[in-house]
Amino acid sequence: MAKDKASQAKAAGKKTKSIDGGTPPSCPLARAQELNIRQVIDAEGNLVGDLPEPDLSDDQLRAHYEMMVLVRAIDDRGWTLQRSGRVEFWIPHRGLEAVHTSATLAFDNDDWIFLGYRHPGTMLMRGVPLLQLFAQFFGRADEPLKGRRLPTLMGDRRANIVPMTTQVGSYVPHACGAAWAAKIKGDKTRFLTFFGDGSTSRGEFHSALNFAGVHKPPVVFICENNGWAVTTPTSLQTATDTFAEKGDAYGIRNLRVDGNDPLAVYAVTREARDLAPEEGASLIEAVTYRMGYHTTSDNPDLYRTREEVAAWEPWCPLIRMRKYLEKRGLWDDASEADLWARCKADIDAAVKGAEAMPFPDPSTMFDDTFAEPTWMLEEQRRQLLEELESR
Amino acid sequence: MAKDKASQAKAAGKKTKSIDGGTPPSCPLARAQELNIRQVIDAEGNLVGDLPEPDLSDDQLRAHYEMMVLVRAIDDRGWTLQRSGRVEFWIPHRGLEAVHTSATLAFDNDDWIFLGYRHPGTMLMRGVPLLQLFAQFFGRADEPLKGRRLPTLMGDRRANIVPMTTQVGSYVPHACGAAWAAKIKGDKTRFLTFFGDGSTSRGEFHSALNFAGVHKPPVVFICENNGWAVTTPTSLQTATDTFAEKGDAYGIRNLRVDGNDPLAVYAVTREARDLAPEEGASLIEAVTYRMGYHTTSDNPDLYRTREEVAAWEPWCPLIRMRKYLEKRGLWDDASEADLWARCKADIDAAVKGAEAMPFPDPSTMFDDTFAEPTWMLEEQRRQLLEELESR
Amino acid sequence: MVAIESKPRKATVLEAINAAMAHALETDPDVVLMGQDVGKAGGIFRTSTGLSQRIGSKRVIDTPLDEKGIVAHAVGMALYGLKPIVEIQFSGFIHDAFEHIMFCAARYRWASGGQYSCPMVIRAPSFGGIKGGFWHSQSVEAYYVHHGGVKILCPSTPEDAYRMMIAAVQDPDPVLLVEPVPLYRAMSAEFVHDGKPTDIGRAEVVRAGADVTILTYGVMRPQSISAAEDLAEEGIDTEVIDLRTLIPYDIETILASVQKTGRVVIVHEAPLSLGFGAEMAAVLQEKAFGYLHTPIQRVAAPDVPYHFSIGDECYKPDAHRIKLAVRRAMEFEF
Amino acid sequence: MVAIESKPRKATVLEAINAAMAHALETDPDVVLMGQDVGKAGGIFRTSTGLSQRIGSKRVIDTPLDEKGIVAHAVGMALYGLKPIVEIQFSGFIHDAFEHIMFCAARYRWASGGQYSCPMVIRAPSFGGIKGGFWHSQSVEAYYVHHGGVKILCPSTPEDAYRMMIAAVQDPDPVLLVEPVPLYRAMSAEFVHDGKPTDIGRAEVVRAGADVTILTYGVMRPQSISAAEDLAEEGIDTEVIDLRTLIPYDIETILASVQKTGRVVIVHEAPLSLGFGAEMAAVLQEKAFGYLHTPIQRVAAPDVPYHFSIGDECYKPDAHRIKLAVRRAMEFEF
Ligand SMILES: Cc1ncc(C[n+]2csc(CCOP(=O)(O)OP(=O)(O)O)c2C)c(N)n1
Ligand SMILES: Cc1ncc(C[n+]2csc(CCOP(=O)(O)OP(=O)(O)O)c2C)c(N)n1
Ligand SMILES: [Mg+2]
Ligand SMILES: [Mg+2]
Repeated sequence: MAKDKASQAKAAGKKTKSIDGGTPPSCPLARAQELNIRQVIDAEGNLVGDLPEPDLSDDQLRAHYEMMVLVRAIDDRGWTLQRSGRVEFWIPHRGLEAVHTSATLAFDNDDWIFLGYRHPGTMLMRGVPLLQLFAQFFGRADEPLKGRRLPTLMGDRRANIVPMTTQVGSYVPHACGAAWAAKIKGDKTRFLTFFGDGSTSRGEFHSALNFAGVHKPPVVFICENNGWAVTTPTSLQTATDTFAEKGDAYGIRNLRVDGNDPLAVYAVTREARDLAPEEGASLIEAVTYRMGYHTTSDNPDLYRTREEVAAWEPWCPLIRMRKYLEKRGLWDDASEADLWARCKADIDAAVKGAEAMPFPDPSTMFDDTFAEPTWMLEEQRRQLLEELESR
Repeated sequence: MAKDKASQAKAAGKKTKSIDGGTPPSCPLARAQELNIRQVIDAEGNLVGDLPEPDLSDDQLRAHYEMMVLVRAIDDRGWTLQRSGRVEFWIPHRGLEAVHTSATLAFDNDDWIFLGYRHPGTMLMRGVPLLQLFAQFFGRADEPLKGRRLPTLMGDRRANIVPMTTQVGSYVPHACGAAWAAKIKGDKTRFLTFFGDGSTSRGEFHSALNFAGVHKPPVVFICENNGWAVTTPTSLQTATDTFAEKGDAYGIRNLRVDGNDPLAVYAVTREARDLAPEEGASLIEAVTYRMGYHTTSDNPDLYRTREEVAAWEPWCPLIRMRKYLEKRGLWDDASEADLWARCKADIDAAVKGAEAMPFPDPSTMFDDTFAEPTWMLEEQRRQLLEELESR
Repeated sequence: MVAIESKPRKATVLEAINAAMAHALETDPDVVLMGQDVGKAGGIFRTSTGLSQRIGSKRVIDTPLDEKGIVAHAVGMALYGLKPIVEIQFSGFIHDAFEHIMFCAARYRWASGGQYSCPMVIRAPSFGGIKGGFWHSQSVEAYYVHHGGVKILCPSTPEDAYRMMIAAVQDPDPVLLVEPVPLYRAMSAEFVHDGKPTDIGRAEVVRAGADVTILTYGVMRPQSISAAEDLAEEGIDTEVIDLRTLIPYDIETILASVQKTGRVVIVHEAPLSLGFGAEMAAVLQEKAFGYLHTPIQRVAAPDVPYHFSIGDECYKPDAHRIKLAVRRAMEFEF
Repeated sequence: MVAIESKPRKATVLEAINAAMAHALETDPDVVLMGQDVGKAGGIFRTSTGLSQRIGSKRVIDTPLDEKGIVAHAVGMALYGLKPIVEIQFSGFIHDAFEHIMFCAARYRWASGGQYSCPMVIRAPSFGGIKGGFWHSQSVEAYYVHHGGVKILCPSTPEDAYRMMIAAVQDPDPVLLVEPVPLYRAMSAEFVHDGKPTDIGRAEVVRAGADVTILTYGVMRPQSISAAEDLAEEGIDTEVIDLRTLIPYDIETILASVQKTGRVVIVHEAPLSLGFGAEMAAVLQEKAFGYLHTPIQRVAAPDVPYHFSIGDECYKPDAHRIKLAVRRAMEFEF
């Protein structure tokens, strides 16, 4: 069982190091085979001959690329809206488009998803309208979470997407427990949850994988290894070369995939979903990178080099997918220009519509505490509303 | 990384199954080599040719066996004292004598130990007098924990043994943090902590091993896999074949050892201790068995077969060590009879002495809350003592 | 044992809990019982004896030794539509699950805009009296009041234990069921095992009295009653109210009594500072200010851990200390 | 920045915390600072800016993302002889460490018969006002009162922040330092950065008054002061007391004021039920019963989560609601 130092050293290249970590920045996706990272296409959109091309129709492929571009456009807009003071806060998802959209595509719409906080892509894949997303970003009353939650902390039961409760990783055992419940009830529902490299350090990750190993619920754990947890590099998060191998400690099937390869993410997630009823859980480490700031309160120059970010640029999931489509004759500059124009127009409309919506009424703070509020809450509600009235 | 079913099946024999688990009871120590369990001697006390004999003098070997017998005699006495209502509660340690005494022997006396609750052996190895142990069992005032703690939840700073705070596993990261502190201070102190198979399920195990992998503190984690956590078999505790392999998920050196082989436990623990300053932590899975009840409140017939217990009898660490000594001409029936007689006499004296000691004064409940009690506590103390007075 | 009965029969608190869980498991396929050792062996207190044999290990689940994981998985089960009953082996080990009870289970409904909820029962075997020492003798209920989101039920009779368990399982939100370990086998009482829930939020006037009101719950109920009986001989007519549920508490019954007697003694085993008695005192000194003849007295354990060898005798409040507090409430002069 | 100075200079609360930690780290080699992102980047609020550069990553430690693990390892460090300062990124994420703070750190001294202790500082950036939503705007201090074992310090001025941090690091037992996030940069004040600790357990009479006493702490101090100033114009002379430390609280200063004014308003941002105001009300109605002209009023947030889009405006108590409570305390009739 003892691991030989050599193999430890070998794959260490995958680790992000803090600013003075010394190693010259390189993108691990360039050494995918050596690092055991599954791929369909390379940086140029050529087939690498590892995983087979998934059978998606030309229309599906085009639609998927269009979705990723829309998701990227939302991130650009969210950023400028926050910088111009119109949105309170923004959590970027730039660079993570492939993981979110492709993994969601691999699941059926009545499967459940437990979300993190960078997931407009996942919401859109489940048909949530743009206007609803922006209403949430603007904290307006008329969206499923009633304006109660931070921008981008989303969920919608109609889309079978459970919103997180803000603590990173805490929802991983919730997803596992829900999957276990479906198994107990004899339902066919399957479950997907996303969490980050940092989240694996929490006890919840341990609890979820340990219970999953013993009880084999139909859940797919996707660890988005995007290199950083705020300012903390993966090298300070854990001593293992990969996050996938942690699954071995629980008897959980696990593998690494190129998180910036939309086709590979789709392929391995679909396979994990198909195996779930029989084999139980899978742990998929999606090797990707947080191209943007952690949040609008962050300053990456304090902890990571621009060279490191630059090394990832050519591996942008949008660029790679576009090249792949172009090589298959499914895309050209005209369609690209037209797509961006449509995204801008749709987002403009959503922003305009959402900003015109009203904020929640103070009385609604007291709703949804219990199915039926207690007399204590009703008394507090009456008094607070009176006091606010009198201002 | 994905683990092939075959290998999973292979070692499954090591798993305890619940009463209707089906597998015919067998002692995994009989298949030590196959199950990757390191040994020095077999059931007959013959060298198996795996680990070399540790270089312990004849006197040391004899003394070590005598200690294990004393520890066993204490367990026998604790049990009868509880059954006859003289001790409130008892937590048996029968069958675990080798793990506790041999691992402690492998460390120096100024190294720190973080204890579980089956460890009279560890206390005795550090020179704690029998009278003090029994004073603790009887909840008397004049012992280091001042009669505040359950019988067998022990510790003594003079022996560098930290008492646990009762939650299983919670102290594992405390041991790891203390070792990290010694490293930060540049001290040479090394650290040892014992915990059970069940304890590995808690988040604390995850936290400690994860931090240890990153920061390499000089600590040795000994997981006493004794087959059961109260009524829960290891097969319901985790899906892995072994507890040692969990170390791989944190980049921690790990191995399995025959926990009923005093020489093997000593050898691998000594090695782990020697490597600690350089390599950091080791995780040692001591494969052993809880021969007794979980506690005096337990009833094993509800969940495990007597055949399973019987299968372990020939692997009793005392029997094996005695046979080994006899083969080396270091022991005979006369010495055996004499030893048990001495143990009985010493324990009789300790019981007599301890039972004669006074119980704590109510006022002492308020001591050691803060270094200086707050006015609130002093007020509460005054009032409570007055009220008790007036009864 | 059958699920529904029509004739009364005797049961201890422990048997009542077992019967109520059996009823819930047999009548609702969405109910699961999970925790450490709750299966084959029936739990370390034997409260679930026979259930795994009758219901099967799919719904009566022996979990890994991980309180956080147990509660967190139950949260997920509840989100999906099951109604988990979670046994924490001793309330002193519940703290690892604090975040998942108070900031997950108790908040999913609100945080999801009312889209999701977590109906679940968390069983916390509580209180001292079995020579358990600090971690095996804890009173933890007060931690689950601040910030809200959890209902707290404290049965101390067999029938209450039965009907509160039924009510807790049927409740649409998370419920903390504070089980009185020292009373598990202390008494046996007759009631009809008819599967009917109690009405959450009602206190019980256990003993009517005109002079002073004792507010108590859980394991202190018997102590309070015996104190009241002794006090009667001194001519002090004590009303004893068992709060039964802390969240929500029964303000009408409490206020009616306090307005009648004008004297209040709050009794709980939990430590004094920010024990539930603090909230009671704060609320009553405001809502009944004009009625109070004397300061509200609190009888509680001190703010120190529960002592193994002398805690049952000296730490845990008893009838004697309750009587002293009642006399203070009667005699107070300023 | 040097550790000890003789001339006063201005600092914000944030700069004061940074200076105090710098002083502790530079003057005591046993002090370590650990938490998520506290190193190179200086913490997400930048309270530790420059410290890892000056002290080195051995004693200013970026930990894995694991609150329980961070506190639990700090407990071990403290047992061995270090004095860890632990930063929890937001108080809303402290709950995972609840067991290790209250039932390990706070109990090792007692549980080991006084042989071991856990001197450590747990920094809990608290309160709302930065549009953070529920988990980034929490008041958690009340959870650390019941069962005891932790001292609780709540600075709300730069000098208090500095001297309380120094005092917390020097204290032989675990200290919860409740940092007022909305005040980090809100004001700047002059004091001598001389490394001198505050005296734990002393309240401050921020504004003397004869008619009514406001008891408050943390982020509600400025709100209480402005309320008092407005009330002065109505002819209500309000005394404002900043409790500063909750455990132990300064009973002499509080009682002296209450006996003088006979009217009390307790103000905190934490939710009402079993917030610290409950303990204050319970203690004062007993110790000052004969002095109280009117019921003790509590101003607090309601027992619901902190709302993202309207919480700062409608959930968080403000001067207006404090004034209403003071008027109730003045006008109450029965
Ligand atoms: C329990 C908890 N601790 C701290 C935080 C503050 N926080 C928000 S995101 C984050 C980093 C998460 O890193 P990772 O899991 O890798 O996800 P990523 O942000 O990289 O997508 C932290 C520390 C939190 N939300 N919850
Ligand atoms: C956190 C916590 N949960 C539950 C318990 C009750 N308990 C005491 S010992 C034990 C079993 C521990 O099993 P294991 O770790 O294998 O150690 P063993 O008893 O086999 O030596 C349990 C569940 C506890 N003490 N602490
Ligand atoms: Mg990350
Ligand atoms: Mg065990």
